[in-house]
Amino acid sequence: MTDDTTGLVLFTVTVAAVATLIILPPGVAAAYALARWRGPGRGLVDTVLALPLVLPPTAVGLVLLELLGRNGPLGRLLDAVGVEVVFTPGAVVLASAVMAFPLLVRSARSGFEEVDPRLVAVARTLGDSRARAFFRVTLPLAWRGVAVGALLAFSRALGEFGATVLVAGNIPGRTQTLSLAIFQYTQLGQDAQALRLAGVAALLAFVAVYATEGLTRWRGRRVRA
Amino acid sequence: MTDDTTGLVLFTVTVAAVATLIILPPGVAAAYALARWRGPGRGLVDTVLALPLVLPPTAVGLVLLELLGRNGPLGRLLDAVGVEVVFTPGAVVLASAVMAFPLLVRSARSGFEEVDPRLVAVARTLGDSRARAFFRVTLPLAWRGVAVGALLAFSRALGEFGATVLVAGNIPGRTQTLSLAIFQYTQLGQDAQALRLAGVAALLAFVAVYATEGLTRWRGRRVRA
Amino acid sequence: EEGLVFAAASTTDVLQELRPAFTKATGHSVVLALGSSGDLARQAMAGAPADAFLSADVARMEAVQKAGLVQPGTRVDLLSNRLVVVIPLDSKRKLVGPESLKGLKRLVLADPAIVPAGVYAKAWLEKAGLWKDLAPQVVPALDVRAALAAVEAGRVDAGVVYATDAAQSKKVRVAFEVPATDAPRIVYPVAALTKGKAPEVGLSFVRFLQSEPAKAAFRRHGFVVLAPDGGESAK
Amino acid sequence: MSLELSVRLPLARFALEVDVRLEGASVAVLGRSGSGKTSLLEILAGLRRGARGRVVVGGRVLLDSAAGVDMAPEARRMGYVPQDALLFPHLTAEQNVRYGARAGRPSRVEEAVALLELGPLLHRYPATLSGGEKQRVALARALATDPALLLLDEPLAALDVTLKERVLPYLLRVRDEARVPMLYVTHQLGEARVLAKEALLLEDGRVRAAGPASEVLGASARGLLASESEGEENILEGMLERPSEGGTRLRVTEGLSLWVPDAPELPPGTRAAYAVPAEDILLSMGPLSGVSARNVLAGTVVGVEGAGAGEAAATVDIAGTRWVVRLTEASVRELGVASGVRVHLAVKTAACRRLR
Amino acid sequence: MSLELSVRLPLARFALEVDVRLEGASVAVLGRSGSGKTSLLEILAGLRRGARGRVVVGGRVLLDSAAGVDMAPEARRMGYVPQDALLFPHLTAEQNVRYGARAGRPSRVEEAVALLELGPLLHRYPATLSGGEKQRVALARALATDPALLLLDEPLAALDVTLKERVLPYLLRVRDEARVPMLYVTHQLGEARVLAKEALLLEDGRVRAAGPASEVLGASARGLLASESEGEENILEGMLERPSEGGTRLRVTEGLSLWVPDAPELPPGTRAAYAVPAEDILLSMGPLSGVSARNVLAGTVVGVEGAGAGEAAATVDIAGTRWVVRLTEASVRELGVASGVRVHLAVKTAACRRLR
Ligand SMILES: Nc1ncnc2c1ncn2[C@@H]1O[C@H](COP(=O)(O)OP(=O)(O)OP(=O)(O)O)[C@@H](O)[C@H]1O
Ligand SMILES: Nc1ncnc2c1ncn2[C@@H]1O[C@H](COP(=O)(O)OP(=O)(O)OP(=O)(O)O)[C@@H](O)[C@H]1O
Ligand code: MOO
Ligand SMILES: [Mg+2]
Ligand SMILES: [Mg+2]
Repeated sequence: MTDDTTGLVLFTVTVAAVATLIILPPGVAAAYALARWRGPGRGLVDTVLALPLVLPPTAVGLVLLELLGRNGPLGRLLDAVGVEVVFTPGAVVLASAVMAFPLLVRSARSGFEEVDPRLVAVARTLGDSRARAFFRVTLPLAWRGVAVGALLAFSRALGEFGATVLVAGNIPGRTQTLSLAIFQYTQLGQDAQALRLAGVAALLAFVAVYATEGLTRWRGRRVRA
Repeated sequence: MTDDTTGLVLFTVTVAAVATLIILPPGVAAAYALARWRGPGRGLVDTVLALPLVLPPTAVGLVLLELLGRNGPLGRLLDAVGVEVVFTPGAVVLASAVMAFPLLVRSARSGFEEVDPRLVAVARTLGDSRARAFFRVTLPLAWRGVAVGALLAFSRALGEFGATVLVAGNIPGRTQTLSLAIFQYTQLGQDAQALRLAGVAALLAFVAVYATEGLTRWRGRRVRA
Repeated sequence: EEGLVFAAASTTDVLQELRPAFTKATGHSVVLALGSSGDLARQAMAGAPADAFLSADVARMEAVQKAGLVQPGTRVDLLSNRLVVVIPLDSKRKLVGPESLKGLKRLVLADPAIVPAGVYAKAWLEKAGLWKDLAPQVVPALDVRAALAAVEAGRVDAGVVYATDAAQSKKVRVAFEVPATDAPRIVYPVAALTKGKAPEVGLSFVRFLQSEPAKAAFRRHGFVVLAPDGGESAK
Repeated sequence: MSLELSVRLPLARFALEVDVRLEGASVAVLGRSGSGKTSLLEILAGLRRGARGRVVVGGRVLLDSAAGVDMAPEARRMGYVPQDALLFPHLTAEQNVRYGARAGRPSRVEEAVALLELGPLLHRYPATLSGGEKQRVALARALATDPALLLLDEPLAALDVTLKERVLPYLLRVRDEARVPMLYVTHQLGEARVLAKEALLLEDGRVRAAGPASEVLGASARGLLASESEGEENILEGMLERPSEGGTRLRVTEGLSLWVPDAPELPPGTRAAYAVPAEDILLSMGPLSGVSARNVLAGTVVGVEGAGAGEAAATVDIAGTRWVVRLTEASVRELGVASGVRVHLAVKTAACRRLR
Repeated sequence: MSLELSVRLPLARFALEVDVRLEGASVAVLGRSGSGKTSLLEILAGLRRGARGRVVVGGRVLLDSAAGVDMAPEARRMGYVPQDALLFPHLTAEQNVRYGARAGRPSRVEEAVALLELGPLLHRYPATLSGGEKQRVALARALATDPALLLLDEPLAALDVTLKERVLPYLLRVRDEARVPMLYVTHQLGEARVLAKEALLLEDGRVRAAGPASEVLGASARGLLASESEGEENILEGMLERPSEGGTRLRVTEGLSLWVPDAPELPPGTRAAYAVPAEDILLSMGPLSGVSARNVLAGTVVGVEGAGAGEAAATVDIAGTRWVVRLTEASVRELGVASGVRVHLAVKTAACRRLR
């Protein structure tokens, strides 16, 4: 285990941020689709999206490992193009992303459901295409839900342990995140060290919460008196 | 490990439901307070609430174990009144509740933030005390956020593994949840069994998602054209 | 060159201590991936580019070997461990032998269904004819460390853990050791693997672990070092 | 019922500063868009937390920031009808109406529902109600609470004329029979005249004029509010008579009766009030005959004053009642209208509008 | 610009079924609360998905469900001003106004901002705007898009009279100078008369009357809409003159000029239109003198008809123009008003209201 806390923090934050950014577009799209689409099969999609939340993280990790493993369907594909995922930082991002995805979607979706469709309709009469109206009206108004979703996703990505440890291993300096390091210290009975890192994690959480807070408050103030 | 899947499912669902119900009142209260209160120290409370999300679940489990330990502040109290928590079903509920709490609060809070304060003001002029207006106007209008929060919390409680296994152990027939059983099968390499239980978990998720879905849609239809 | 070593979590401390020595001795370096042996074995079989594997039980190593991942002739039973019964530091209880466990309300083991330490402990108790009586008291924990933590917190009356774990904790004391003869042989096999990026580093690491300085370190951490023939070398 | 307002509330472009004392039985609140009318109502309802000062309604101190008094909105019993209705979206129209209804007072609800034609809407949710439908539900919701004071923010703005003509008299009945006082924001001088005994005219957050409606809604309101087509009116109260030759007459005093538009539905003896716009009256120096105006009234000019823009107003005494007649300055000059001169006023029945 | 509407849309209590063909330059849409006015506008704007039928505006087919045509709202170029403003809450007033502004047409925005007095509000967010302020921003936002058709849903309902009097002529200019046609929902017959060339009267989702405004807004609208105090008006267009003796005259034809309220700000030669309410005219069988009405016009009765409720309307020809005069049936009888009879009409200057 490295004691390079700065490196650990940087890596963890980067990985969590990348995971969050990666799932943002598909997550927001899925949330929007689920909020607006009233067709059949919605419940199914919804459930599949909820699975990473309901299954034990290690099970999710195993499924990912199976998929990406040497003999897994995705693994073979990736092998063919020479891309390695398992046990690379990429795997950390992937595991965090999968675990965080449902949180983003659920929350963003309730944000979209709160948007008055008549405002979007007005935007259309003012010349916006469906897509433009989405970016100029729907998204800004669903902002709070999306931001909360992103924060939840980011936090989860920061803290993800069970799935990550399986797909990415716990390799100091390569795939070890703050969460894995804390786990390792607790395994070793080095509670002081674990606590120190937990403090660092709390600090990260604080910054994340504050940043989102600031953003939503800033927009919130504009919307309400 | 018991193979009594029905018992396992019943236990898991009961535990998750109880955990969700227990955190509902304080979670909704905290969410409301955070949504309305603009004082200092809010960020701090917010961060503390976010911690179970950001820390690795096993670390949370260890902290709970410390707190509930014979020398821990809570442990002493519980000991004094003769209540045992650790390694009982109560511990499963506790661990799930702690892990699920931040999800409930975040989501419910964004629901409360969407409620037009002018509607609440009107309810006041119509004779409602602050509390009555909360239950008759604010809560029903924040419904979507609260429901989504409860669903996320329930899902997380269904799937919680890391913290539970530390505070509650993995005692078949006593504290073993679906999640712990799946973990056990995967550790034993009995992937078929693990997959079977994962299927059951998916079914549970489906039911939970559908129930919430139904509820929010039912209210949603009434609110929007 | 840099190799990747998969090692059971219980060897974390000592391996970290040995890492710089290995580099000094061979010019190679290794990265350690530590975790439960079961996970590590599974990961190796899924294609993780590990160059060496130090497992906490034989079965996992067997599985990896069966998958054809072990460099032929490199597998060695390297270490052994001993089980001890620990109780909270402030516990007034006097435990002297397996029989005395019957008086306990709760006994924590690493999950005997899945964790090697628990499997060994259960085997010991079965051999002693106590398992049937004790089973209701037994609390299965996630792993050895979780079992230790439960004892530390005073939430159970006693626990069965590795001697190496007990040595790390300042909040528990050893009530008695399980005699090596009463328990199944606890074996940590090690082998160099084939599908890594630096198989020769793996090989040289496996060799290094059998060198005298390494052995000394293992002993210092409470391990029993096994002779190349599989017998127990002097403590 | 008395109304004592002495409040200050900072707004975006100016501070609302109101310091008035009114009888408060029915007050029209007027002022240009953005002048602070809604804000004033919300201060009374207890919804603007930033308000400082004193608010006393009918002896009850609702706000006295110097004494630390700030009564909770639910204790104030203000029946607030917001400008934008603000119906509860999660409740049906009926649940909205009954939201604050006091037990044992169901009749008020039923009456409001019938009069505001809410019957067919009761089971619907606000999302699919039309603009006027929402406003009516909001009005019923406030009326149902049996309020101590009604705060109406343009409650009729989205209503068609037919509805308005049913709702206005209903509000008058609420005011006079149920004795519920009201503050009534409107942009329609006509509505204000019908409903209000007093008026409060705001301009950029300050009181431009306050007092009896007849004074405030006169010339001073004109510049700020009135279109040129609207103006002063002569208000006449009396008892209806139904002479044998047909038609309907209003007997104002012994010496003064007027033909008014036929209203067979009103039994003789009904008391009624009519408004005759000052500019709809023709003044003649000599007696008139053969004209389509059925009312030709003889009187004496008691005053003439210029009203600017080439216009003038003559005050004429007829059998002890005072009439204002609007005419051009050119006419005053040409005809020689001056105090003491005998004149005849021609008033068409169509120009007499019944008020209640 | 032509307007072809043949649509059906199920609503809560009835289906909206409209089948009309109009010139479409400016159409007043009237009807009681809940009669379907807003729904009709939203069908035109493309916002009601359930609508079936055909909508053709100025030759462009916006909707033809039989042919599978349903133009996207953004392609329709409808300038929709919703009844409840529906401003974007996350944008400032200025950003709202400029939301759909076409590049290269900035002047329209500036003009709207100035005329609607939006300057001081531009940096504010809708949450703190007053009711009228919101409505003005919504109007400016629609105007700024340079629409092919304006859909105005009670755009002036929350405006004070002073503002109304600025906004109305502005809308007229938009209509006539910028040649933007408009559909205009209102409950005010007066507003409708000023703005509309055609009118559409809805009742429970069906067209009760449609066609030239003068016809639709006449007697048939009365029952449904008009208060008794509102009624027909005589609309007179002509050129302003400023005679040497002072005052302002409207020269309608060679043989007909009227004194109108003095308007020194209008240069002689300005074309203007005035409305004179039919009930503000006094009809006299003999010549009139010494009366305060400066306009005494001689003419011939060309028709008399009962208007119900004891009232009648006489049509009088004066120098080729037709005047409607309202009087009671009693007067008709007593005076012997009948076709061919010579009469004099007394019209007070104050009764002449300038329209634009
Ligand atoms: N919450 C607020 N904070 C700050 N300024 C406000 C707030 N609400 C309204 N204002 C401003 O205060 C002024 C008065 O607003 P108010 O709503 O009382 O006007 P109003 O007289 O009701 O106008 P209207 O007839 O258009 O409804 C306006 O300029 C408005 O922009
Ligand atoms: N989305 C909807 N679904 C079903 N019915 C609706 C919907 N919106 C409005 N309605 C109903 O259709 C009828 C017409 O509504 P619309 O809003 O068009 O009326 P309106 O003529 O604009 O009335 P107002 O003058 O009160 O605004 C009303 O009875 C209304 O309750
Ligand atoms: O329970 Mo976890 O949730 O091990 O990441
Ligand atoms: Mg207002
Ligand atoms: Mg409408």
